[in-house]
Amino acid sequence: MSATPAISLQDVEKSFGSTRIIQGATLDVLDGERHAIIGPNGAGKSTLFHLISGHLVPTSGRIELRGRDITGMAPYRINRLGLSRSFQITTLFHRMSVVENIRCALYYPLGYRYSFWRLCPRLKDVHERADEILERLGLTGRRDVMAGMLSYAEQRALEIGLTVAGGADVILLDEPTAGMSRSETARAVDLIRALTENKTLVMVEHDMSVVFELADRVSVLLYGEVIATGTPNEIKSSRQVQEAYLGVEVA
Amino acid sequence: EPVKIAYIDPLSGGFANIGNAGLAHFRFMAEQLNAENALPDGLTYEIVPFDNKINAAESLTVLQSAIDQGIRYVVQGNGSSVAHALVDAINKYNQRNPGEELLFLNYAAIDPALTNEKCSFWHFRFDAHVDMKIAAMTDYLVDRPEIKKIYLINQDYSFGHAVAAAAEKMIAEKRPDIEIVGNDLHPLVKVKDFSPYVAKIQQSGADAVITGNWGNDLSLLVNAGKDSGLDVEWLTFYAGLLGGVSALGDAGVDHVRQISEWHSNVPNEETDAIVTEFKAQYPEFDWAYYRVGVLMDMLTKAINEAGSADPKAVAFALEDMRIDTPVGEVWMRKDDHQSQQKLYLATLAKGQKFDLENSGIGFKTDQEFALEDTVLPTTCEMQRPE
Amino acid sequence: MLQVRNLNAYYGKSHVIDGIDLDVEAGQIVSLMGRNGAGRSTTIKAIMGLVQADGSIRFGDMELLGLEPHQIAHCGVGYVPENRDIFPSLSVRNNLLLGVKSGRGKGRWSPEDAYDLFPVLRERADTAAGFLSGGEQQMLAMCRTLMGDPDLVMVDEPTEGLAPLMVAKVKELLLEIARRGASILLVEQKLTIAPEISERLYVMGHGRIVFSGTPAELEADHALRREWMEV
Amino acid sequence: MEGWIFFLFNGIVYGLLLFMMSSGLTLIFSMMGVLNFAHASFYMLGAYFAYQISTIVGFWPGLVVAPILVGCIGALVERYFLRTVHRHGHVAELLFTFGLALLIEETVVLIWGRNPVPYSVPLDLDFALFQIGGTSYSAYKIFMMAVSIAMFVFLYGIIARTRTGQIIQAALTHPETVGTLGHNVPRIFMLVFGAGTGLAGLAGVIGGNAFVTEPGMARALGTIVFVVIIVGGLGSLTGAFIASLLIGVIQTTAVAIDVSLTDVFATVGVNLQEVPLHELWSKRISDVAPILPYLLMVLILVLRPRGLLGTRDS
Amino acid sequence: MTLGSRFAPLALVLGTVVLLALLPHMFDSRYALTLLNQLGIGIVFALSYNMLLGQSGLLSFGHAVYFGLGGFTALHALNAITDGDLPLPVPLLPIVGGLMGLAVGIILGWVSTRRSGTIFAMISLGFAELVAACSNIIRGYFGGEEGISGDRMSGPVLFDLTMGPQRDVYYVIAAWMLVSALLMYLITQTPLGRMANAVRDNPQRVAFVGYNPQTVRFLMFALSGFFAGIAGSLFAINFEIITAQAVGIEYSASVLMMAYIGGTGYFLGPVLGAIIYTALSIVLSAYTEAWMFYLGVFFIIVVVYAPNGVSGILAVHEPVLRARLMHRLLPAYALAFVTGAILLIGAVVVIESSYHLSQPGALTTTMSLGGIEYDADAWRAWAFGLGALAVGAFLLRETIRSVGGAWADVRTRMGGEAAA
Ligand SMILES: Nc1ncnc2c1ncn2[C@@H]1O[C@H](COP(=O)(O)OP(=O)(O)OP(=O)(O)O)[C@@H](O)[C@H]1O
Ligand SMILES: Nc1ncnc2c1ncn2[C@@H]1O[C@H](COP(=O)(O)OP(=O)(O)OP(=O)(O)O)[C@@H](O)[C@H]1O
Ligand SMILES: CC(C)C[C@H](N)C(=O)O
Ligand SMILES: [Mg+2]
Ligand SMILES: [Mg+2]
Repeated sequence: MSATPAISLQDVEKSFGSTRIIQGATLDVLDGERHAIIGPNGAGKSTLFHLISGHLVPTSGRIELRGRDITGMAPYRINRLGLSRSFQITTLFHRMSVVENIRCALYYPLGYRYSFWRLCPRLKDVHERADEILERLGLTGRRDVMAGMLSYAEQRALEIGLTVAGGADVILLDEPTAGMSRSETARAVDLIRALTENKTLVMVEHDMSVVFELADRVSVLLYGEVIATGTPNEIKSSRQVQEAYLGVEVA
Repeated sequence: EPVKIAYIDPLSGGFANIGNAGLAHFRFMAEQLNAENALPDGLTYEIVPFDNKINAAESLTVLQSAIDQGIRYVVQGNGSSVAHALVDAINKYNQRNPGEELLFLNYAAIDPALTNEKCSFWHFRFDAHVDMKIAAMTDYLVDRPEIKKIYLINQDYSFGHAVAAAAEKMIAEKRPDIEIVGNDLHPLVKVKDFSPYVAKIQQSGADAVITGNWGNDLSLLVNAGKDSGLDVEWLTFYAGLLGGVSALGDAGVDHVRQISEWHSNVPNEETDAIVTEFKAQYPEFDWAYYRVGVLMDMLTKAINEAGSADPKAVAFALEDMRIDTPVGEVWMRKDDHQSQQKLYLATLAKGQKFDLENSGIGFKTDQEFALEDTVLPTTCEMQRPE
Repeated sequence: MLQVRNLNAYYGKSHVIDGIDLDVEAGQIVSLMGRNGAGRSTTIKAIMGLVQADGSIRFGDMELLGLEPHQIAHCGVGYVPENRDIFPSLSVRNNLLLGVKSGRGKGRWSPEDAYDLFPVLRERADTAAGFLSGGEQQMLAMCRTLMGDPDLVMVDEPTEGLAPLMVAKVKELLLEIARRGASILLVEQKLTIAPEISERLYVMGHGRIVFSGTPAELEADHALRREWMEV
Repeated sequence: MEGWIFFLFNGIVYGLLLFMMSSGLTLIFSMMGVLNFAHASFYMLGAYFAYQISTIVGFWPGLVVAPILVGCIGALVERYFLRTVHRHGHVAELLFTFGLALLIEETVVLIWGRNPVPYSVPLDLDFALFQIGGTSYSAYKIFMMAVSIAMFVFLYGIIARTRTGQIIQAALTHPETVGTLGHNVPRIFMLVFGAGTGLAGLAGVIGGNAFVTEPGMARALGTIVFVVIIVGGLGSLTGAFIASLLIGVIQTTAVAIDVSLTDVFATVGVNLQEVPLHELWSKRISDVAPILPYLLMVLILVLRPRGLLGTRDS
Repeated sequence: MTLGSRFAPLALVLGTVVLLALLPHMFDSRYALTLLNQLGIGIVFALSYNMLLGQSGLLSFGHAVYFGLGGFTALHALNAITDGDLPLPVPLLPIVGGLMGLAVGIILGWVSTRRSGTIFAMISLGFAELVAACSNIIRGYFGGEEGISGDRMSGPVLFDLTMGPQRDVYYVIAAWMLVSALLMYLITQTPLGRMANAVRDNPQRVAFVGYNPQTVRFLMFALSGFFAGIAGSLFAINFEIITAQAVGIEYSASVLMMAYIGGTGYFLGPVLGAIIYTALSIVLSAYTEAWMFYLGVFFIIVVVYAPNGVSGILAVHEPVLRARLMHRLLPAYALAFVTGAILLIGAVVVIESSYHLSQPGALTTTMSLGGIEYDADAWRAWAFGLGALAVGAFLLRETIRSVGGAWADVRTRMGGEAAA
C-alpha cells in the first residue's frame, strides 16, 4: 500500500439550511483497501457519498482524491480522475439494452469522449470490454434486453457493472445488496470482490454479514461524524459502536 | 372551356372572413358575366379559391398548384406583403416559362410601390393606392381647419408604413400648421389591448387619428378608444371592411370616416340593384368592393378585344383601357398599370339607405374626388415583353 | 377479519398469483414470506385493489374485490408500500397529514404519537420528505398509513435497508400497532422480525401458498425452508 | 408625475386582465403539472357560450352558466382523454392539449362560422365610472378587475389553504399511494381540470365582449398567458399574480416611451447609427413593447429558472 | 458479420438513391414535384428535430428558429450571388444556411441546454417568441411581413442544374435530404449519439460515466441546429422567398407534430411523420376547408391511442411478421378497416356538410362530395351521415375487440415459440 490515501476527507461539513448533516467528518481510505461505512439510518452515509462524488458540494472542509483536491468539482470531472460510484436507488439507462448500458460507461474512459465522427459499431475495444464485463456480471444471456426489463437483482448487478466498467480504481458502492435475497447477496459479494480486485472500494452497507465478509476496514458514522475506524473485529467489539448502531445483539 | 381565375387569399384562420367576402364578390361577378355570355367563343369564368393563410410563402405554394391546374389568372388583395411576393414569383415564372405567362390582377393591396419602383407588366391594380387615398384625405383636411393635431397609428408592415409616410409628407405640404403628435407602428394582428395606445393618443391631445388599420386591429383600436372616452375623429381606409362595423357598433357613428373608391350610399340605381341582389345571394356579406366589379368588367372587355384569353394579349389590351362604370369612368394607366378613378370620403352614420352587416349603420358621403384630382405621377419604368 | 379465497392476480397477461387462500384474524400479526418474486407484494397489492385480480377478498362483511383503492382504504385497510413512496415535495408534517382520511373522527393515532415514537420526524417536520434518509422515509411511510387509523395494516418489507437498531424500533412499532387493536399482515423476506412477532406465517412460492402455520412449525420444517426460503 | 400614476394604473388594469385570463392555467398547472395548451380555447368557448346564452336570456345568466358548461367540457376531456394520455407522460399530455386547441378552434368555426359574433358588453355596465387624467374608465373594466381579484382570492383559498392542493401535489408523483391513503385521486383531478377550464371560460365570458369574439381569439391570446405563469414561477399562484401586474405595467409603460437606445446614446455623444444591428438600437421602446414580456421570460428562465416565486424546478 | 448484413445498409442507400432519381419521372406533374420538394424539406426538418426530442429527450417549441434563420441566411446569400458578390453555386447554399443554424444553435443552445425538462421547453418557447417578435423589428434581415425573396437562377451552374425548372430543385433537395439523413443516422451511431440517449434516460448517471450532460445536450442541440438550417435553406431555394412565419411558433409546432405523428422512438419515424403531415396539410387543404379539423382529429388519435407514433404501430408488427403470423391479424384488420371506413364516410359527410353550411360564401346549400351532388341542408344527407357515423362507431368498437382477440392469439403463439 502506498503512502497517499486514495480518498481523504478533512473536516468535511455539510448543512442543509440550518441543519448540519455532516459535522466535520475526517476519514482516510487507504489505497487498495475495501472500506465499509456503517451507521444508523440518517447518519449521513449517502450524503457523504454525494459529497465525495461531487453530487453535492461541502459547506466546508477538504476532500482529496489521491492527494488531489477535488472539493466542489463537478461529478464528471471527478469521475474522469478515476472515481466511480453506484446509487442506493438503481439508476440505469432504462431504454437501452444491457450491453449498451455498459458501453456507455466505456466511451469516455477509452478516449472516445464527445466524438460524433466515429461509429460505435466499429469500436472494437469497447465491444470487447463490454462483453467481457457482461460475462463477469453473469449477464451475457441478457445482453440485448432493455435494462428497464431486468429483474431487481439483475438491475443491481448491472448497476455495479456500470460503476466498475470504466476502469476507475476508486469505487463507491451505496448499499449494493439492498433488496437482495440471501443467495443473491452471496453472489453479489463474490461479484464485488472479483470486480474490485486491486482497486479501492468504499461501500455503505447495512447487512453486517456483507460488511464483515468484504471489508478490510470499517468506519462508523454517527450524526455526521466518523466515531470509529478499524478492522471488522475491532468494530464489532467496540462498546461505543454496539450501543450506537448494532443494538444489543450483534448480527 | 372556362377561363379559370385563381383567387388567392386567406380562407382559414383569423382573416378568413375578409377572404371569404372577397371570394363572394368574385363569384357573384363571374356568375353575372357568365349569365350574360359576356365572354367570346362560349368562354366562361370559373373562380378557383386557394387559401394562402395570408402568408407570403404559402401563397407561392398555392400558386404552384394553381399553375398545375392550368390556371393563368391570379387575383389577390389581402395584404401588400402577399402581393409583393406574388408579383415577384410571377415575374420569375413568366421569364422562365415564355408562352405560359400568368397575369396578376390586384384588387386591394395598395402599397404604392407595387405600381412605382416595383411595378411589373404582369400586375394590374384596380384600387387607388395609399398615396392617392392620403392625397384625397389631406385635401379634405384643408377644409377642416379645426383639426390641429393628428396622431398616426398603423400596422407595422409595408402598407402601414406607406400610410404613415404619405400622411406625414402630405400633411406637411397641405396643412403645415397641423402638428403630428404621434406616429406609432404596432405589430400586425398581435395587439389584444389597445388601451395603452389609446392612452397615448389621449395624452397627446390629438383631434384626429389617421390609421390604415383593418380587421381586428381597427375594431379593437376604435373600441378601446370608445371605452376610454377618447373623443377624436378617425380617418380610416377600411372601417367598412367585413367585421369592422359590427365590432365598432355605435362607437363608430359620426366619428369614423373612410376613404374608398365607392360606398353603398353613393346614389345610383344601377349599383343599388347590385347591392340588393348581392345581399339576397350572400346575406352574410355586403357589396363593398366596387372595384371587383370594375376588375371583372375590364378583364372581360380585354379578353373580347384581344380575341383570346391569353394573358399576354389580355395584358396589352388592358393597358390604357378606359371603361364607363355607373358612377364614372375608370382608366387603367399604361405607364404603371394603376387604375385611376373617383374617390369618396364618407362617414359612418345611422339612417342611411344601405347599412353594413345589418347594423343599421352605413356610410354617408362627406366629399367626392374626381378622377382628375386623384391622379398622381409614377416612378414606374415598365419593362414590356415584345 | 380478512378472508382471501382463491385469489388470482395478473400483470397484464401474466398470471402472478395462482389461487391463494389467506386469513387474518382481528388483532393478529400474520406474516407472508417467500423468495424474491414469489408474489408476496402482489398479493397485498391485489388486496389493496392495485392490481387486476379475481377470486374473493372479504374484509369484515365487505367484499373488497372490485373496489377502488381509495374505497378499500375507507373500509379500514392500510398499506405501506415496498418502496415507501413518500411524497418527496411535501414536508414531513404534510405527508403525515395526508394519511388522515377525510370524514373520520379522531382515531388511535395522531401525528404526535408518530413524533414521540420517532423523534427524528419531529426534528424534520418541516423538511421536504424527499431529503430524508432511506430509513427515515420508511418510518414516515409507516406512520403516514397509521394516521388513517386502519383496522388492518399491510406492511411490505418494513425492515429493508434499516440499521439493526432501527429494525428493533420497527418491531416495537408493529407490536404497538397490534396492542392498539389493529391486525397486521407483514411481508418479509429475510426472517428478520417476522418469526419473533407473528402468530401465524404463510410461505409463498411461485404464486401459491406452500406453507401455513406457527413460527415454531416453520422453524421445525427444514426441508420447506431450504426449498422455499433459502436460509 | 401624474402621467406616471396614470400609466401605472393602466398597467395594473391590464395586469389584472392578464391574470384573469391566465388564472385557470395557473390552477391546472400548479396543481396537476399539466401545461394546458388549450387554455385559450376554453377561454374562447366561454365567450361563444356566453354569446349564445346572451342572445336568449341576457348576459347575467350566461355569466354563471357558460363557465359551468365549459368546466363540464373540461372535466369530460380530463375524464375520457387526458387521463389516458397522462400515462404516456408530460410530453404526450402537452401535445394532446395542443391538438385539442386545434380541434376546438375548428369546431367553433363549424358552429358559429368565421366571422366575429356580435357579443357586446351588458348595458347595465356600459357607462363611464370615473376619470383619471382625462381618460375614463368604464364600469365594465372595473367589473373585470374585480372578477380578477376575486379569482385570485378564490384560487389562493384552494391551492394554499386546503388539503386538496397537497393531495394533488402528492398524486403527481405517486397517484397509487395517494389512493391507498383513501383519497379519490381521479375525481380530484377531474374537478381541478374542470375548475381550471371553468375559470378560463369565465374569463372568456368577461373578456369576449370587452374585446372581440371570433374564432381567432384563442390564437390571439396566444402564449402571453404562458409567459405569465412562467415568469411568476411554476406552481406559484401569487407569483402569477405579481407577474401579471409586472408585465402589465412594463408593457403599458413601454408603449409610452418614445425613446430609442440610439437617442439615449446620442445625448451623451455616442453615435449608434453605424454600429451593427443599428436597426435594433434605433427602435423606440414603444415599438418593441410587444416583445418585452418574452424578453422578461427568457431572462427569468436563464437567471432564475424557478421564476419569481416558484417552488418547483420542473 | 456476414457479407449480407455488411452490404445491407449500402444496398438500402443505393436503393433510395435510385428511387429518388426515378420519382420525378414517375410523377412528373408540377404539383407532384411541388409536393415531393416539400416532403424532402419536411423530412430533413423533422429528422433534425428528432435529434432533440427522440434522441436527447429535449422537447423544443422553438425549432423553427434554426430552420428559419438558416433559410433567411441562405436567401441573403442567394441575393449576394445574384449581385455577383458571392461566387457560390446555388445548390451549395444549404452549407451557408446550415452554418447559420449551427451558429445560432451554439449561441442559444449554450443558454438553453443548461436546463432540461419543462424548463428547457419553456426557454425554447421564450426564444422562439423572442426571435419571432424580433423579426418585426430587425426588418433589414427579416424583410418585415414581405419577407426576403431572391432568384435562384443565378451564380455558377453546377452539373447542368440551371435551377429554373422544378425538377432541378427536386434533385438538389433530394441529394441534400439523402446526405443529411445519412449523416444524422450516422450521428446516432457515434459515442455522442449514444450518450445523448443516455442523457435522455438518466442525466444523473451520465455524470458518473465521465460525461457532462450539459455538454452532450449542447452538442446535440448545435448539430440539430445545423441540419435545421439546411432544411431552411432548401425551403429558401424551393420557394425563393422566406417570411418571418418561418421562424414562428406554427412552424415549430408543425415539426413537433411531424416527429410525434411519425414516432420519435425510431430513426425513420419522423420521416414517416413528415410524409403524413405534409401530405395531409397540402393535399387535404386543396380539397377541403376542414383540413385543419381532420389534422387535429388525426393528431389527437395518435397522441391518445398511439403514443409511439405510426412507426410504433408498424414496429409492433415486426415480430409478428417474423413469426409469420401476420395472416392471423389480417382478417380482423380488414374488418376494422371496413367499419372504420363506414365511420369515416359518415364523419366526412357530417363535417363537410356543416362546414359548407357554416361558411359564408357558399352560394347554395348544394354541395358535392366525392363527385356526388347533394343538398347539405336536407335531412337525408344528415340522416345518412349521422347514421353511417353511428353504425360505423358501433361496429368499429366490436371489430376493435376482435382485433384485440387476434392479437391475444398471436401473442400466445409467439410466446409459445419463444419458449420453445
Ligand atoms: N437536501 C437535503 N435537505 C435537508 N436534509 C437532508 C438533505 N439530504 C439529506 N438530508 C438529511 O440528511 C440526513 C442524512 O441522510 P443520508 O441519506 O445521508 O443518510 P444515510 O446515512 O444514507 O441513511 P440510510 O442508511 O437510511 O440511507 C438525513 O437525516 C436526511 O434527512
Ligand atoms: N409491474 C409488473 N409487471 C409485470 N410483472 C411483474 C410486475 N411486478 C412484479 N411482477 C412479477 O410478478 C412476480 C411477483 O412479484 P412480487 O413483487 O409480488 O414478488 P415479491 O414476492 O414481493 O418479491 P420481491 O419483493 O422480493 O421482489 C415476479 O415474478 C415479478 O417479476
Ligand atoms: C385588403 C387590405 C386590407 C389590404 C391592405 N390594403 C394592404 O395593402 O395590405
Ligand atoms: Mg443512504
Ligand atoms: Mg415484494
